[in-house]
Parts: sequence; C-alpha cells; structure tokens
Amino acid sequence: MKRKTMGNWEIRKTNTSSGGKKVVISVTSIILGLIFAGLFVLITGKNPLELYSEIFQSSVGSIYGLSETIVEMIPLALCSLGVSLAFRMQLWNIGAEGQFYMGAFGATYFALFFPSLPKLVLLPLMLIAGFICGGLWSLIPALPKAFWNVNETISSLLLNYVAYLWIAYLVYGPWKDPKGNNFPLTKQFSESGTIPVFGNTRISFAFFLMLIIAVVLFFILKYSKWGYEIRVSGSSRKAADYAGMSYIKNVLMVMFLSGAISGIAGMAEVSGVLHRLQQTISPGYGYTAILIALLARLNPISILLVSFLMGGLLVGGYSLQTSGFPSSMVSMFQGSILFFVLAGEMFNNYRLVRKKA
Amino acid sequence: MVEMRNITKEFPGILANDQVSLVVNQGEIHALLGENGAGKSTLMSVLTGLYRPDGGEIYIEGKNVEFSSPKDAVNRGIGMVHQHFKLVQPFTVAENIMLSIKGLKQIYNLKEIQKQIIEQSEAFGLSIDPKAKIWQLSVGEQQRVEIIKLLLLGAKFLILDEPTAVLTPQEAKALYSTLQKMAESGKSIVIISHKMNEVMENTDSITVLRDGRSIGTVQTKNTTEKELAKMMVGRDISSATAKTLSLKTDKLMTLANISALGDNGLLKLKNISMDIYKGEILGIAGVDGNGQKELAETVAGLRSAKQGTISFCGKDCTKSGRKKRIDLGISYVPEDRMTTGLVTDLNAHENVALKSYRKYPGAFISWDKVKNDCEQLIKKFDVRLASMTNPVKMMSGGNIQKLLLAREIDSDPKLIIAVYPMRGLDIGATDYVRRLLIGESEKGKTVLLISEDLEDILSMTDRIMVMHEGEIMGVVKPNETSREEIGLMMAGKRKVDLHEA
Amino acid sequence: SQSSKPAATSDQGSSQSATQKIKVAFVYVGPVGDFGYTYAQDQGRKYLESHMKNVETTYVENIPETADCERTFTDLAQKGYNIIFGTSYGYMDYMKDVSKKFPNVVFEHCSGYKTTDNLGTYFNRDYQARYLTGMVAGKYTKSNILGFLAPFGTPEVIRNIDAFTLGAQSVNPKVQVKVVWTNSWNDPATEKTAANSLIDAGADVLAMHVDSPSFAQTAQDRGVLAIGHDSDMSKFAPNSILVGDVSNWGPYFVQVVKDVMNKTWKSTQYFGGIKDGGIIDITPFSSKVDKDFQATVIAKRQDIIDGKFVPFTGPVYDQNGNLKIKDGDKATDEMLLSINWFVKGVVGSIPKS
Amino acid sequence: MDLNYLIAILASGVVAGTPILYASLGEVITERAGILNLGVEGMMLVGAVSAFYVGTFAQNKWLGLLVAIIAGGLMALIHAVITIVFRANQVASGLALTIFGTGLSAFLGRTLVGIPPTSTFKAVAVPVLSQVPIIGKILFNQDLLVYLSVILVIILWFIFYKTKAGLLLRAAGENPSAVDAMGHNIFLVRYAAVIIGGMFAGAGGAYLSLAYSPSWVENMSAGRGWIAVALVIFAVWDPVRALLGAWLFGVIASLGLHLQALGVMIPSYFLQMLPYIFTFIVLVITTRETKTRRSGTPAALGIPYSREER
Ligand SMILES: Nc1ncnc2c1ncn2[C@@H]1O[C@H](COP(=O)(O)OP(=O)(O)OP(=O)(O)O)[C@@H](O)[C@H]1O
Ligand SMILES: Nc1ncnc2c1ncn2[C@@H]1O[C@H](COP(=O)(O)OP(=O)(O)OP(=O)(O)O)[C@@H](O)[C@H]1O
Ligand SMILES: [Mg+2]
Ligand SMILES: [Mg+2]
Repeated sequence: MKRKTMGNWEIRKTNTSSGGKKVVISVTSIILGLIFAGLFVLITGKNPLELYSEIFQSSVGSIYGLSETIVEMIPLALCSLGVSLAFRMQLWNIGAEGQFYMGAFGATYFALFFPSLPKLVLLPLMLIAGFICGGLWSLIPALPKAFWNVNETISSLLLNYVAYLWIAYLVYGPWKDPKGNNFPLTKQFSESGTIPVFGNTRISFAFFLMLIIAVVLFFILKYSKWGYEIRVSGSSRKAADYAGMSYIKNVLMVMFLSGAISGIAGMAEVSGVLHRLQQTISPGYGYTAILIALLARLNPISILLVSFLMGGLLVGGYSLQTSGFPSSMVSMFQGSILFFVLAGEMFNNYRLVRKKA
Repeated sequence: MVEMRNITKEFPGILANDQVSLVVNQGEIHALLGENGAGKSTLMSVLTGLYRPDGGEIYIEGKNVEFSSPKDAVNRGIGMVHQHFKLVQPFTVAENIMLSIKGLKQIYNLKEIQKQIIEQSEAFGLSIDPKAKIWQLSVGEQQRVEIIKLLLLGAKFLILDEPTAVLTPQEAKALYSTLQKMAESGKSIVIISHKMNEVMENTDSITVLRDGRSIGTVQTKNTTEKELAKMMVGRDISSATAKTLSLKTDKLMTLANISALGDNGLLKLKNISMDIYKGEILGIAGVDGNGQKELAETVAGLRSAKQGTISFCGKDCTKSGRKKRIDLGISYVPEDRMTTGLVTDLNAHENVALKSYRKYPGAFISWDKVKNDCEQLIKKFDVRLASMTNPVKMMSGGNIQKLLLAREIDSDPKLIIAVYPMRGLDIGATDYVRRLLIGESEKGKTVLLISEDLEDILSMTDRIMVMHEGEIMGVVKPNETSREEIGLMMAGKRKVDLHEA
Repeated sequence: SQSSKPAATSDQGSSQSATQKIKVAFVYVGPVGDFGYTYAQDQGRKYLESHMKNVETTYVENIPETADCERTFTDLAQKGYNIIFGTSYGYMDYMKDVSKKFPNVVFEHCSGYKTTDNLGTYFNRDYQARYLTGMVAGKYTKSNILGFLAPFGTPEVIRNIDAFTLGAQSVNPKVQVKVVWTNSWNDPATEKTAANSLIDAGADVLAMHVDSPSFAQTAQDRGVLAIGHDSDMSKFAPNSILVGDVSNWGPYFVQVVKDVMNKTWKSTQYFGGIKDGGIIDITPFSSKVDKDFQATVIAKRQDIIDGKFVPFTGPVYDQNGNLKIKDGDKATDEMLLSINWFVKGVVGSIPKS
Repeated sequence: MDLNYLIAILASGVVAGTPILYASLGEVITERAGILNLGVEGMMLVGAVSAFYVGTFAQNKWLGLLVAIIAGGLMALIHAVITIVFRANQVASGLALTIFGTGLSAFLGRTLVGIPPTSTFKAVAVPVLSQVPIIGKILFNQDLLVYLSVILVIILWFIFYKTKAGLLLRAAGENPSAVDAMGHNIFLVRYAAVIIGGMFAGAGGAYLSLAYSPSWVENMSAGRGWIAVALVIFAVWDPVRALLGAWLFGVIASLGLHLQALGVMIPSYFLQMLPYIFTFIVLVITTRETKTRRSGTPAALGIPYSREER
C-alpha cells in the first residue's frame, strides 16, 4: 500500500478549536520561529539566547520598556481595528497608512491654526478632523468600489503614496514652521493641542480611545444588526441583496469608518506623541496593522493582544540594534516568527490523527 | 468490478460513512439511494480519491487500491460528475474538456479538439457547442460537458451525483438513454438520485444508505418503490398528499405590463400582466431560462422592472426594493440556495437571522432568541445537521434546502415564492415540502411555485401559468389540462387565459 | 528612576577613563548601506574605532524620526553609552528631551540648531567644497546647463545647490543650474530617470545631493560629465566624474571622544570647514580637468582655508533678482543653516511656506 | 516640448517600467494559479542583491541574473509552503515575506556597499529596427533585458492561451477542484506558479541592480514591488496588458521628472503623485469597461485549496 511520508498520521479537520489549544499552538509556533530565527543569529556569530532575552528585557522587562511597548501598540491597534472592520466585509483596505497620514493632516490643521482654543475644544476638534479626513480618504477607493466594483486593494494602496507626498508637500511648503530654520517640520502644537500622557511615560490618553473603540467594535460586530449585515455582505453580496441589505451603503459606511479609525490613529500620534506634523510620522504602522488584523482573525479584542505583542516585537527589534544586532537581522527575525505563526494557524482547525487501520 | 469494503469516513462531528460496502458490476447501472445526508456523496467522493477514508478498502477488478488523490482514481478509470459541477466558469466548453483529455499535447490544436469534441459528444447524443462559455450554458448543458469530460478522460466507471435534479424531464430522459448506451458499451455507472420512478425505470441494481450505513443492495426488478422508501427512511411513507382545488377571487398581487432585463442586459420579461390570488398555489411552468427566475426576482423585489407596475394588497409597490417587499410579507426561496438564499460560511442560526434580524428592537440582535428560534425551527422542520455552530456549507444539500424553506415559511409571509423548491430533496423531504406548501396555502398563504417538474406542478397547484421566452403563453387549470398541452405551451404555443376568457 | 543606573555607570566611565572603555553610539536615519550620507557618517565611526584605543562603538540604522527614535536614544543612554551621535535633523527635539534626562551622557547632533548642556551640534561647511566643485562644473559645461538632482528642500540641500551655482557662475557667468527633485534620499532607479531627464533637457554636467552614484553611471552611459558627492565616486564612472566633495567625519568624532575623556568637552555648535582637518574637502581631480584649471581651483581652496575668500559673499541675488546679500557682505552661519531660497541662475522651485 | 524630448521621455519610461514589468508578470502568473503573493517587494530585493553579488564577483551579468532568478524562486517557495501546505492567509504570508526579504537582502548586501559593478547590461541598438524613426529610439535602443521582457510577454501570452500548461494554470486560479478532479496535480501547478512568479520578481530585482542602476543599495526597489502587485489588477491578469501598464507607469513617472527638468513650476510632490493618481483613474475606467465581461479576478484567488473542504 502506498503511504504518505507522514506514515500512519494524517491531518484532519476539526470542528472547533478550544482556547487552550490555540494558546498552545501560538506558543509553539513562536518558539519554533525563535529557534529558526536563532539559526540566522548563529550565522552572525552571536548568541541567540542573548537576543531573545534582549527582546524580552527591552519590551516588557522594565516599566520603561513596557510603557514604550504600549506607545507602539496604540497606533498599531487603532489602524488594525480600522482595517479589520473593512476586512470583515471582505473589503481589502490596505490604505491604512495613507488614512493614518490624512488623519494626522486633519488634526494638525486645527492644532496649527487654532492653537489657542481651550484643550477641551481643540482636542475634540482635532479628533473629529482626524476621523473625518481618514474616513474621506478611505471613501475615495470606496466609491468606485461600491458603484463599479473597482478593486479597492490597489486603489487604497496607491493612495498611500499620494497621502505621503501630500504631507511632504505641506511640511516642506505651506505648513513649515517659519521659525524652524527651514527644517521640514510644522510648529510644535500648543499645550491645548496635545493629548495628556500618563505620568512621565509617553503613553497618551489615546490609550483609552483605543480601548473604547475596540470594545465598541467588538459589540457592533458581534451583536448589532449592522455588524451582522457586514458579516453577511462580506460572505456573499447576493445573500445581502436577498436579505434586503444595501450593499452600496454598507461598503461606503464600512470603508469610511475603517479609514476614520486609522485617521484617529494618525491624530493620536501627532497630538499624543510627536506634537507636530513631519514628513515621516509612521514607520509603517498601517502595513503592520494588516498583519495584526489577520493574525488576530479580525477579532477586536485579539487585535489588542496581538498589537501589544507586535509592539513589543518592534520595541525589542529597535533595542536589538542597540545591542549590536544589525537592523537587517531584526527584519529577518520578525519575518521568520511570522512565518511560523502563520503556518501554525492551520493546526487550530486541523489536528494530527493516527489513521485507523 | 468495483468493490468498496467497510468504508468509514468521519467529518467533524459526524460519521458520514460507517463501514459501508458496495459492489458494482461491469456494464450495470447501479443506483445509490438514501435520504439527504445519508452519506452518498461522501462515499462516492472516497471512490474518486477526493476524500481519504478513515477505514476500509477499495478493490478494482479484484486489486486492492489506495487513492491518495483524484489522479490515482482517474488513472484507474474512475470519473465522477459531482453534485456541484467542477467546471471553470469563464472557460469555453472546449477548454473545460481539454482539462480531462488524456495525453493532451503541450501545444494543442484547438480546431482539432473542437472537432473531436463534437464527434465524441454526438456519438452519445450529447450535442454541445465547444466554443460556448460555460456561464452561458444552462445547467443541463453544463452537465453534458461534465459527462463528455468523463468520456474523454477514458472513464470506465462513471459516477453521477444527482444528475437529474437539475434537468427538465426531457433532458433527464435523454441522459438516461445516454447512460444506457454507455452501459451497453461496457461501462459501469453509479447514479445517485432521489427520483424513485427514474431509478425504477433505468437502473439494474440499487444500494440504499441510511445515516451513513448501508441498508442493503437489491436488484431493481425485484423491488418496489414502496420497499425502497421504507429502506431509506426506516418506516412506511404515506402516499403523496392530494391537493383540493379551488379558484380564489381575492387579488393579492397584480403585475401590469412588466418588463425586465436579465443579468446579461437582454430583455427577459416581456410585458407580463398577471394576477396572483390570495390563498392559491400558482404554478409557473416552463423550460429553465424562459424568464422564470427573472419573474421571481421581480416579484421578490430583487430586480427592478423596466416598465410596468406592481401592486400588492391593492397598494402600488413597483418602486419598493427588497427590504420593503420583505416587510410586505413576500418570502422568497431562490433557485440558488448556496449563494443567494443562504450564507454558507455562516452557521445555521446566523442564517436563520437573515430573515428575522430586523425584527429586534434597537440596534442589536438578540442572539439567544435567534438560537432559540433556530433550534425550534430545526426541530419543527426536521433539519439534520451535525452542529448549529458549523457553517451551513458543511450540511448536506437536502438539509440546506430544508433550512432555507423553514426560515422562509416560518416568517409568516403572505406570499411565498418558491423556485425549484424540491430540487435535490429526498423522497421524505420532497413529500414534506409538498405538504408544507399545500398546508400553507390552506392556511390562506399564497404560493408562487416555479418548477420544471410537471408532476409537481400538476399535483400541487390551483392554476398553472406557462412561460416561454419571457412571455405568458397562457394559464390553465390542472384538472382541465394535460401534460401534452402544457408541453406545447412550454414550446411556445399560446392559449387563451382562463380568467379573462 | 530610569536614569539612575546608567548615570552611575557613566559616572564611573568618565572617572576611570584611562582603564575603562568609552562607549560611543551612532544613530542613523538611513541604512549604512546607502553609500551616501549615512555611509559617510559610518565611515567616520570606523575611523574613530581604528584611531583610538579604549573606544567601543556601535551603531543603529534605519531609525525613523518618529516616536521610535526617542526610545532608541533613551535605550542607548540606559545601556551605558557615554557619547551618542545622532545624525539626522529630525532627531533634534527628541535628542534635546533625552539629553535632559541623562545629564551625564554626551549627545552630539548633526545639522540641528538646538543645544543643551550636554547636547552639542556639529556640521560641516559643505558649501565650501560645493563652491569648488561648482567651479569645475561651470568650466566644463558646453551647453551652460548643469543638472542637479536634489532629494528634499532642506536648508542643507538648498545651500549646496546655491554654493554649487555660485561656484559655477564664478568661472562661467552664463551657466544655469536645473534642479530635479526626487523626493527621496535613496532611490537609485528614480535618480537614474531624473538624471536622464536633466541630460535630455540639455544638461552636460550633473551633480546631486542624494545618496547613490546612480546619476554618475547614467552620465557616463550618456557621455556627459558628473560631479561626485559625499564619497569618492570616481570608480563608478571614471570617464565622467571630474571631481567631488567628500565628507570625513572621523577626525571630528575622535576630537569629541578625546574631549570627553579629558573632561574638556563642552556643548558647542561646531561648523567645521576645509581648514578643519578635512571634515569637508574635495577629491582628487580626474585627469580630464586640465592642470591649469586644477591649480585655479586649488588656489581658491587655499583662499577659503586662509579665510581670504568666503563663498556667499555679496552681492548675491535670489532667483527673482532680489538682493539677498549686499555687496561685500558675507552670509552669516545662521542664514546658511536655514537658507530657503535659490540664487539667481537656478531653475527649479522650492515650495513656499 | 519638442519631439525629441518626448521620445526621450518615452524611452526612459520604458526602462523605468521594465523592473515593474518583470515583477508584474511574475505576479500575474502567481495570481492566475489562485495564489496572492504580496511578497514581491521582498523577492525583488533579494533578487537585486544576489544578482549584484554574483554578477559583480563572477564578473558575469548573466550568471548574476540566473542567481537572482533562483533566489526569487526560493523566496517564493517559502510563501508556497506556507500558503499551499499550511493554507495560511496569503495576504499575511506575503507581508511577512516582504519584511523577511527586506532584512535578508540588507544582510546579504552588507559587504557590497560602495562596490562598483563589473558587468552590467548596457543599451544595445537593434540593427535596422533602431533606425526606424521615433519607435526605433524608444524601443530598439535599450538593454537586452528590455528586449527579453518583451519576448517573455509574447511567450507568456502564448503559454497562457495556447498551451496545456497555460490552461491548467488559468483553471487552477478559477476552480482548483476542477483541476484536481480531472487528475492533475493542483498542488504542483500552484507550487510551480508561485515559484516561477518569484523567479520573475527576482529578475525584476536583477534588472534594478545590473541594468537600471547598476549598484547595490539597501531597499533599492523603493516600493516598485507594490506597484507591480497593483498593476496586476490593472492588467486584468493578462501579460500583454501588464506590459502596457508597466510602461504606462514608467512613462508617467518619467514624465513627472522630465517636466521638472523643463522648469515647470508645479511642486514636485504633485508631479510625483501623477503615476499613482493616473493608475487609479485608469483602473476605474478599465474596470467600468470590463464590468460586463466575465473575465476578471481569478475566482479562487486567495482561497486556500483543500480537497475535503466544502
Ligand atoms: N466536506 C465535508 N465537511 C464536513 N462535513 C461534511 C462534508 N461532506 C459531507 N459532510 C457531512 O457528511 C454527511 C453526509 O453528507 P453527504 O453529502 O455525503 O450526503 P448525501 O447523502 O450526499 O446527501 P444529499 O442527498 O443531501 O446530497 C452530512 O451530514 C454532511 O453534512
Ligand atoms: N486535501 C489536501 N489538502 C491540502 N494539501 C493536500 C491535500 N492532499 C494532499 N495534499 C498535499 O499536496 C501535495 C500533493 O498532493 P498529491 O496527493 O497530489 O501528491 P502525490 O499523490 O504524491 O502526487 P502524484 O499523485 O502526482 O504522485 C502533497 O504535499 C500533499 O501532502
Ligand atoms: Mg449528496
Ligand atoms: Mg497523487
């Protein structure tokens, strides 16, 4: 009898996956990823164990590290919540990066031109501006998608470049701080244009915003009629029409909100962390957010958790360099871990069983 | 010639085949019977190498074989027409068939192949245009393509999974004569079907499955429909419910001069005027593709009329969309269950909510209530499923249909549009649906029954409307007409409307 | 609380400097593999390492000027680095903040203008070399059109374009400098297309302020001339490169470390020129530059060293003909470090604020 | 703007489009088989660095190209294993591949910085054809890899629509279970497509480091891999349209820079937005045109295939 290499074992699909099993699988995948990445480290003649402990130490091993991980987590989680909403409806919005920039743009407008408004007026204004600008930017690919079924993946991606160049134009041109020695930076935001932070950390109160949005999204998706419409529309447009749901309206609303949440992330970054607009305000949060959303299987609460882990990995990654590991090693390291985590996902839905004789 | 011994196959939460054995001899047509979800498709998928069994053995011409992929099965001469066709929609017929041509040259000669296809297909009376795109074909034609594929694949052993469920009576007849020819030429055929009369007329032997187990194999000539039915469901089946005819006079819905476009932008409904009366079952007969689907969608509010007016309970509703029509009490069981009527990635109760979710006050859905409703619905309509939390795509075809019907009927509608509602259902379920629809009409509900099965149309309806190329050929009463008359009308002959006359 | 531990180590570090290694860290915005700005800074780091005992260096690259860089500086300070160099203007405010938290660590910021007690700035008078290479370009153009590839409109880039133009005009008053912005520090492929666009528009000598030698290869392929930048690029286009400027940060780094070791370091705004040990200079000439003209340029260089000549000496007019530097006046350092206008003869636009 | 300047814009547009064309063709092949690979950027970078490495040290550009092709294929193999065997989310796996490839290329290229190339692809005029007015200068005075890319487009077109391999490939992306049921090894088809797709991306990288701008600098693809992925949709998964799309993109990018060189007073930021905005607009227009046609996205794109899955 012809047998597969796996011998008497085969992969069998299972019904559901228990929480405990998921944890075991995730942990195993991460460990395998670490071992694999460790091989690269060995090539450079360094000790992988040193690298692991460095990542751990710097990301969660101290109060400062922990706080920095959370600083990193906020924009990641917000963008990820944004894209996950669109993904739920199978709208592949990969324009979070651009929406983040446009949100920052909207917020900066009010911070620069109405700096003396009281904090309680200015901050909400900036928040709304970030929300609307991010949302409108996302509507640009949403409209042709809704009406002519133009692929939103590519159009949202293309707009990222446009948003980036637009911000570059502003900070090199009209919005440049006239007293800033002509450096491409805007004026620093006034005190009332900045989000307060916790103690002497850099964690801004946008942390609460992130939590609230995650929880609200969780309930919307799980229990609301609209969340249900999103799920149905995502699975089958025909079924959505059949049930009397307006597909076009839902595409527009979902994409708007999706972009708007990334816009809030941009607002939170300029107002809570950077305190000004500059050319580069994101080291690719919008792209990492896509990975996070997928790893978290679009569940808002899992997104918080995965964002925290990814934030830690990023913080640890920068820190690795300060311990002498080249930055290329850090990317390879992150890539390897992701490979294993992704491959390991399968075992959530499958199990290895011994074939019956 | 082909023997399966003690095949066992388990899916999450369900033992689809439990120690099933089956012997099929050369040159015979063997039927596989069983209720929905009995495990017929699963058993055959094991035989084609698509599913790997958890236990059991397969012997072909006495040799023990193990299939690790369909390729192995194909190499052994086994070919299958699946319940859901395995065709590449945007490809032409020829391109699809080329996928199965053994030893197709890397750089092929399309002209040559097209000729070959025409020759081969005509030999078995299966004419087809090799240049047509699959999506342009009717289901019957698509099935022909599938069969031609198997022939060119060199299959000696053919499996057809519910081939006649989607065919008109004429097409079914043609199919069986093709199969006879093939059997005579030495091929073995396994056919899965729920239509007892067909099975009795056209097969040599029959194996019955129930709940994943084999109940036994009988020679067709030695058995009766009744006996088979008992084997299938484990109890006697009462004969079909009769329908008491009555002509109703209260208008429920009126279509005046309705025209509508089809998906391809061509006029599919041409100036249709009709009345639907409260409490009647109005049957729509016609060859598939003559505007029935468009009519159903126009009534359901999924397709907007290009011209004309529609009124429901005396109020104009021409412009109201699907949501409005649902609120008016129009239920719709579409032909296309898998992508329109249900969301197959979602589970049973989430699908039940598709109809009812709006009725919950406020912005939220009470899922506990939905689950509760769903459980009752499943009980009430005897839907069998492994688990309520599995996506419905894992359910068997028959049970999927039951769930859909259950949901649509349970919403207490005024009008039920049912398109091919019995397609793919086992005898028990068919009987059940029949009763259900007749019962609903007796309760005062109105039913618009669209079917290609004249048997159903004649036995269940109060009036029959025949469609041809988007026009109404006439309306007849079932007790005052004949199959022949309807057949002629389906072919385009007009008859004076019995209400207007 | 965060600063207590590293503060202790660096205290020890400076008191026992003779025996204990001094740790120096460099933070780069780009990759050391850019073969441009960051590469040049990193060459300086290597120079430092090879020229001084008891010095241990490290670098971190690709650190964006976002929230991430503040953490990197903090992290390095916490890990006990005694001197931290940050090489991009965008680090300015973050370095300022971190320097206040770690008063015992010395910070050096390249190209900025903000200082604290333990944060100094450094930069080189790149325009001096630019003026000289501009002279060569002006001499060897036949079309009187020079092409300049520029990444972004920062004062540094604008200053270099202006100095280059002034140098070219000093030997050839008819010369024009066309500017094409690539909006990227490091995109060799776009730079090639940009270089082509300049050649197609008539430029026959190219210069640039981006990172890669792509433009020089293009120049060579198209048979026009080129002026190098940041490092000696002649091996990439031996037939085209006439001369180039070259930054040599190493000696400055050595000086800073020595000062720190001797406890003589003070926060200053260092702005070194050709005379300061080659922190900026020009490369050897290609054989295409004739000996007499080489001598002219070298004489000018000597004048600059001796302070007899200062580029940006008035009258200097901007693009629109406005007098920016009066006759006989010299540009102040402040003006040079924040310059935002092109001199007359430059064809190109800077977005206006 | 005179005619010669226009010709120059077009000619350098073709060069600018060529690396994108290679990568796009690769992605067309991959996606035709039903697998989405967003790791193009990473594969291009690894291709670029290995091409430069080998091409320079072996002083043989062809060897460099070959190694880049192999390297691209190996990178794609990672994606294939993860998405075909482990049925992982293809979007996520592709993103991870880009992260990994960016790091790996930088790692491999550490020693290559500042080294001049020793063997590069230079423009070679095609006899006779290059003398044809206008077209000659635009198309027939380019380097060999430009010609090769055009030839590959024609070959791919032929394979796609005239051969069994192409038939299987296209079917694999539309309905893998149909291919499987007919006894073809669907997994083999998908593996092959993903790996060959990676090879093309590797070649696109080699074009950057050996022909377009012969050198190695980190991240030298500068987002071109993403544009290549975007253009696949624009190309409706057709090699010939991929060529048009890539060239169009290249020409518009070149136009923006050339307008600057002419002294046009539009801020460069806006000129640089042109290719992105233009692609967006053309995408909308073409989608509206092809709306009624059934051909479009491969129906099974992005969906892992598993036999026992319904
Ligand atoms: N791929 C699958 N994954 C999970 N469950 C499955 C799968 N295929 C079949 N099943 C389950 O196995 C059982 C048998 O299904 P099967 O399709 O073989 O029934 P059937 O006899 O063909 O029914 P029908 O007449 O409705 O087509 C059903 O309960 C079905 O839900
Ligand atoms: N149902 C399945 N889903 C996903 N992957 C599968 C499935 N079945 C097999 N594979 C994997 O796909 C690859 C090819 O499968 P296949 O069964 O066609 O291989 P094979 O039988 O060795 O090939 P061949 O029949 O061409 O000799 C193998 O690596 C196998 O593990
Ligand atoms: Mg079945
Ligand atoms: Mg096999």
